[in-house]
Amino acid sequence: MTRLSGGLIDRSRSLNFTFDGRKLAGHPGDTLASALLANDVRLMGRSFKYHRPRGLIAAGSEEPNALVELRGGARQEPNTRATVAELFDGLDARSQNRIGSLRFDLLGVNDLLSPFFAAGFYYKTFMWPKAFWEKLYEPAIRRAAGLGSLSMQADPDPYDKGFLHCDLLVIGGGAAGLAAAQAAARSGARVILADEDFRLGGRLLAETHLLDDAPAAGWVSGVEEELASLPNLRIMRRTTVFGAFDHGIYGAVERVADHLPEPGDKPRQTLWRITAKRAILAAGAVERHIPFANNDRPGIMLAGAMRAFANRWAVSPAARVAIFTNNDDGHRTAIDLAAKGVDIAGVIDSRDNVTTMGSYPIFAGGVVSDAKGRLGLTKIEVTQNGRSQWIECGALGVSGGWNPNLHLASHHRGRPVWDEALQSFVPAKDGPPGLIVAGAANGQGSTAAALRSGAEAAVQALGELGITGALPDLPQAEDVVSKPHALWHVPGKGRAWVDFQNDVTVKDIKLAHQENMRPVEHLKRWTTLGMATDQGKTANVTALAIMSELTGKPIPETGTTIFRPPYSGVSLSVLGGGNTAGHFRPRRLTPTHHWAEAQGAVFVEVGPWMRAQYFPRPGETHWRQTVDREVLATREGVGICDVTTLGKVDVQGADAGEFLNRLYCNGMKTLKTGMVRYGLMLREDGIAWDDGTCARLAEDHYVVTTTTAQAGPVYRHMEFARQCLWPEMDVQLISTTDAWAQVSVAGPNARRLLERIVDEGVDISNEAFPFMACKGLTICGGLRARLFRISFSGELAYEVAVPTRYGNALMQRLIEIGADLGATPYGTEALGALRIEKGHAAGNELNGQTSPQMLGMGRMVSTKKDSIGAVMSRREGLAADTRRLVGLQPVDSAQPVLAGMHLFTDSAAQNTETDQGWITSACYSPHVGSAIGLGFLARGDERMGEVITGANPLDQQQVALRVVSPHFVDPDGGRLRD
Amino acid sequence: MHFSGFRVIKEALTGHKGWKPLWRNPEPQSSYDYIIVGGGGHGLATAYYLARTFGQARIAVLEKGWLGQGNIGRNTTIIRSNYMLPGNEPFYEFSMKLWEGLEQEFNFNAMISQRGVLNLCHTDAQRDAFRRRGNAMLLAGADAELLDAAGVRAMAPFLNFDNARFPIKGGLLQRRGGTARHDGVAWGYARGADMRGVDLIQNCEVTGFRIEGGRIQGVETSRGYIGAKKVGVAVAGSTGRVMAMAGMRLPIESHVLQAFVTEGLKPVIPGVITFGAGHFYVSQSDKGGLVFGGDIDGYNSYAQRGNLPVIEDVAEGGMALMPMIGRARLLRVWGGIMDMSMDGSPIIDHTHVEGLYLNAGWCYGGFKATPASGYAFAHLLARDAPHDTAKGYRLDRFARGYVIDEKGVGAAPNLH
Amino acid sequence: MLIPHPLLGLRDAQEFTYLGDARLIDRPDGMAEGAEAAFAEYVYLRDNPAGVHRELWFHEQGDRSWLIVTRDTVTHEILGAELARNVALAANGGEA
Amino acid sequence: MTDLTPITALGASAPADQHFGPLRISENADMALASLALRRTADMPAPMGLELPAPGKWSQGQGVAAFWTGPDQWMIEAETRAAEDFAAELASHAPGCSITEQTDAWTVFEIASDRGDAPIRALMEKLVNIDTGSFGPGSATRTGLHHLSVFLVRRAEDRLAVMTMRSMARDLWHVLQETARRLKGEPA
Repeated sequence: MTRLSGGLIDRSRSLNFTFDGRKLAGHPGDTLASALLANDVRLMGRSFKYHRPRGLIAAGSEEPNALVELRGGARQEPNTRATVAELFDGLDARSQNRIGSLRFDLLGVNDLLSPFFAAGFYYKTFMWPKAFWEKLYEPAIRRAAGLGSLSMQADPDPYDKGFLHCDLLVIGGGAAGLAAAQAAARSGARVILADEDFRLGGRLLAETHLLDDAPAAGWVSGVEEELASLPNLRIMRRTTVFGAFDHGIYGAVERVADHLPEPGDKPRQTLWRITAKRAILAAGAVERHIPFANNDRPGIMLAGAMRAFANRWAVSPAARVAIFTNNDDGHRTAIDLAAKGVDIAGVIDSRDNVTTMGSYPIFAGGVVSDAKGRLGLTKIEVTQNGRSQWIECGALGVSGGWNPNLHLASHHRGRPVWDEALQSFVPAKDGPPGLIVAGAANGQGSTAAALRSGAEAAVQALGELGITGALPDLPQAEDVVSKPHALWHVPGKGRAWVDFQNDVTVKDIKLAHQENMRPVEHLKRWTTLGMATDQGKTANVTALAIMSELTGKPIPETGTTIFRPPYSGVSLSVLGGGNTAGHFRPRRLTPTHHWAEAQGAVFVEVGPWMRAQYFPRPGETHWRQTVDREVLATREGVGICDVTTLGKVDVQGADAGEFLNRLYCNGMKTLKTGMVRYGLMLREDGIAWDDGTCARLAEDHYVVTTTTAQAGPVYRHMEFARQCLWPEMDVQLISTTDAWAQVSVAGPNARRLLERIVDEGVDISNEAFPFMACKGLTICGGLRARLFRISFSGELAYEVAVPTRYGNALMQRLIEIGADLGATPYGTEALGALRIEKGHAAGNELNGQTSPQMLGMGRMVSTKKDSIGAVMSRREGLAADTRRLVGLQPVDSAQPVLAGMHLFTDSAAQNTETDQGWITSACYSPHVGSAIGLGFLARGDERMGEVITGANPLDQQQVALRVVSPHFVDPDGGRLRD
Repeated sequence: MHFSGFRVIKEALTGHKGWKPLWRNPEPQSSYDYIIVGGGGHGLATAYYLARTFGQARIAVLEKGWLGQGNIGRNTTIIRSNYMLPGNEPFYEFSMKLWEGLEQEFNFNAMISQRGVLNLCHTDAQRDAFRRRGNAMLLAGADAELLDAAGVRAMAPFLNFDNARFPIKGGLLQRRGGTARHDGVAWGYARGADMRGVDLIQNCEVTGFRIEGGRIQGVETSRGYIGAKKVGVAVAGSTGRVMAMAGMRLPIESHVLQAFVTEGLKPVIPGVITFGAGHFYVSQSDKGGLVFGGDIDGYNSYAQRGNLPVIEDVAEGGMALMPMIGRARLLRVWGGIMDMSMDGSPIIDHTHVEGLYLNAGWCYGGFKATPASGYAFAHLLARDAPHDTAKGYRLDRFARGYVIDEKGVGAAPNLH
Repeated sequence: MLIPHPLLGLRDAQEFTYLGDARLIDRPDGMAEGAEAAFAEYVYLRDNPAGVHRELWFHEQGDRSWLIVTRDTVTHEILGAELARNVALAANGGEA
Repeated sequence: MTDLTPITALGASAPADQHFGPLRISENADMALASLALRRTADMPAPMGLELPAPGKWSQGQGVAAFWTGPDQWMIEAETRAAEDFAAELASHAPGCSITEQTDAWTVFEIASDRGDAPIRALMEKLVNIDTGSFGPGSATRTGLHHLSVFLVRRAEDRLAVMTMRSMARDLWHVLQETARRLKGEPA
């Protein structure tokens, strides 16, 4: 088909593209769909179930048939509607969902078997033999199903997120939207005009209407020019507002670079979260078709789409076309195409007593009852007064009336209401608050009504915000309201499609009725109606009407249909907004990260942090060698570890002591200034939640630590206690986690090493600075620091804190000047082994299911004061729980001990009932000389010395374990106090 | 009517004239022995097992809308029995065994597909917890395998093994886990119950309980009063408002969970995969859509719709885990109301009102429990004693300190 | 959603962390008679209304205030927000 | 003076400083920070002559500035005094207040535009869900930014400071770089 005259395409330039490998050309301004039509391509896809050959039915994003794969390699993109793919030079498009070529799809055999594939058939068969479902039936179904294909490669393009705020968001840039934007922008309000198309104008671009006696395109560009000049208005083309969320928040996707071969410096798409005080939905209307036998032949399309292709893109799907309509609007297509020289075979109008509105033949009171042409329409059967005749034509435009495009208006689940006069659903009044629907989306479909309602909606919306707006002078425009005759389908024997993509026919709806799947949701789910990529935009209302015919109930009683976001498909890439791969979440780096990197440390993810896991030295071939060395160096010399990741909270105020007393289950008020105490925090349900230390720096000043994992939640909880539970207390909180670099210096040589860095006059002798002491001091020539004598390893140990920027240098200094003392950096692996050897509980034990009793800390929960969780920790069920933390050591030291093993008295009869506990943490202990573990064991505290079985059925392992004290190292704590 | 391939062929050749309604549309009778409030999955399964297994008669299911309109019709269709705690695992494994024979039993293809459920781990601590859990599963008679990173890669090479923020260290695989066609499950139970004489009454909303002398007499409904000897309530997200009519405050909050499906795609994902360092789980339906979900929105809601931050969060999780899905498009997002309990585990118990029973607190894991929940609730209703696998699901476990807190987050319903 | 912060105006709900029922500010006295029953109710039982709900939100990515927000759980409409500290002070008989 | 050599939050010896079209982003490593919280009985102080700003605001005094961080709580900024014990000095000027050192808790990036406010606004739109229209000079707030927690201070029409926790400075720097770079790639 050669191009028609006119149109909004730039004929001065050609764009080359390929479709299924064929080299074709179009023009700037074309979509892939219009360019294909211009190259005589009517067959563009295959349907989902029957693999029927299909062409376009629409010209917009609601298109259900012409879905294609675009681009290649990692940029391959399935299921793009040809109608919204903007043509660019080099575009590579392919048809999809076929085996073989598009013309000879092997799966077309499904169409021949269609009697067996009626609605819901698969619920009734494929059950025998049972094993065949996964092995045979399902794989075959899965291979045949699906539409396009993914490349299986990571998307290489960049994506952005962004946030916009405005007084008024206008969704849709057609007549209503432009009028609204103009009225609003002139008032000075902050306005965003978003339109999914690459060109503003909406339906005005598809029509030949005159505005003030001039082509509409002129008015559109005038308004566009004015809007572009206003700083308070932002025009967003290629932007689909896809969802209406709470409180005036709208999700939108801007396709920044989809019309380019590659995005280059730009993001391919941007996800915008738009917070709008008010919004106007001016999304127009979607035309509906009229099912008749074989109404899915390529070349049969919506009449309005046919008109849009002719007027905007200067192309007709065929040289000779016919129109089937139940309303006046269909005639416009005939008139416009005839004016462009297309041969009109006739207008078949279901209404009696209609006459031609031009020079084309009219078939009043007629219907199209069948169509021929498997790969492209060749003729239609027209039935009029009981007589049928075949008429040759290459395309048929069908107009069954228009459905307001109320998608977004129903995102808050407000039910649309039936408008008998318009024979369509219009938006409910209980739509998203702040959203006004205007124009054809609200059933005001004439150009004049759309312009007027758009402008009025803007003035109303602004008025609600206290902004005075005025109605602009609107151009004179046609004001014809086209009321369709209620013809919902053409009765007949053949299959008549209602939902094209999913192959739901009138017969399927009848079958659903027959099988009592009548509620609209049952109808949809039984037949898959409305589940296709257009979400039923082109099918649901028609299906409801047919069901209403079958039940004899009026349409609104039969049901309504609402939509869920998104309005049209949104790529997962853009929803992810580019926060992928390594940037999925931030990486918190410790103050000594830089130094550790230089040492060749291996890092590990610990919650949001990256921590040094171990520091391999040349010659060490296995991580265990490294870790064992680090553990022994700490036990024998001195080990140094960055422990900054522990949460640190500064607690000040006159009531700080009392406050902490209520937060921790043990007492904190009695702690002396200059001392530190271990603290256990319970949840209000009595379960151990977090532990750490409280250091009292002054009468009214504490610093408490939390575990790395719970730093955020504990801080939130402390604020809750401060603001909501005990607001009368004088307490101030602030996190200081990042302010201080904190390193642990542990081992028999720890004090000797620290003595080398503390400034003159600072006494850290055992007497002056005993176990659990803390103080502020200066080190390294006047650097302010804090020193805490606390130990996680069981060794003589300190933690020293300095302003974070000095942490890296401090670590370096300690290692350098401690060389003769055996100063060795250690990572999280050695840290873990050291604490398991000492029997300190950590995350694996404090997993949110552990009572203080289980940890052996039941007596720490003070009964003399009220503290969070104290009461509930004494509940019957917690008191009756006999599981206790124990140490476990293999009887045969060569045997493994694994966290996650379950504990049994012996290897017989192991099941849920006989289960006695599990191993929480395990490691190889260089100190013990075997693997060791910590675990919770029923009556564990009474079973020291007993040999039990550790079972790991996952690997068929059974290990004889001796129950021992959890303190493998220095059970009396002598080293700590030395 | 018996469904079979033969029947499908016969009907195809005779113009589908012989298909009968899947169930009747009965008028409510004046009284029943058993009334089940809630025509969702659990309610329908309860009625089915009451009639089929426990031989009870005169049963009605009252549904305020259409059968299967609750969470059975809006979930991500995953079935699995990969729990850790002794209070849970035997129950979910019982459910899994019921799933395995279900379609043949109720003569309806619910497309139960045991293509495997793979939970990924990203830290040593997670792997330790998986070992504990996997062993608990095996000890309860379920199946489990602990995979290392290479094992995961062999199964799912399309995951991000190159530059992930949280590298995959391994996974816990349950091969018998998988998916089922959610609506099919509801319809299978509904049809099975109807065939056994259960009255399935749609558009019948319970508006009150008639309680006299501490005993249930019946229910007030939008279609009039209906008497009953026993009433079982299985209304998921509506539990709070329904049980308030019996004067109960419960350890339950209603929250919205969003679920997602992409446009259809040729097969890419073999079974169910869950991310361990973000909120994302995914499978691919037989129709080709990627069906996925993440976290609940986190605030109390009865709105059956959620908000954008969670949509973005879930997409980020998906993109971080399997960046090859980026060019797929989200087709639809919807929301369901979850009855989030205070310990993340359900309640199947009697109440303080004699003859009034409660089945609730399924959080967002109710779908996989459908068969066992129905069975255990039917057992409780028929025998006035809890089923062996559901003994821990008592209402007084909270006050007494016997919570079943699989996640270990305590009395924070929005975190379970 | 947007939360009307009493000091900062409308702020996106994503800045907040949700806790739940505002009754959580009415913590029972742990030393009182019958504390265990009172705590069982406090910790576990909820009205869970379909309708107006007073609930606690923490402005985590903001000023670290706990707010009591009154919100309809069916429509998500927000009817008001107060600083929880002021509410708690008033309830405890102190100044607001 | 200590003989330990500090490093910047990005692990370098000198602060980062880079131009992106109209925007210059530079790390402010010399600013001292300390938080000031009112105690229950304290009167409103005016430390170092500084008037403490109202909620959502930032105010400047002689060599010091402050922004509101929460009810009865402010962050005090002191240019070029990062090496000193500024918190201690502030404490002496604010009796009855709780003062906490925060200098290294936060990393400050100063963003300056040489083309007025538009590039600053465009950058903010891509980063934070804060209405740029009501975030004029003198505004300050904490908010989220790509999973980071940040303070924003609008020092002038053409100047914005973004601060994040020091451990996440590299992520913030990366995001600022990427976004500023892409804005160059997009038509204004």
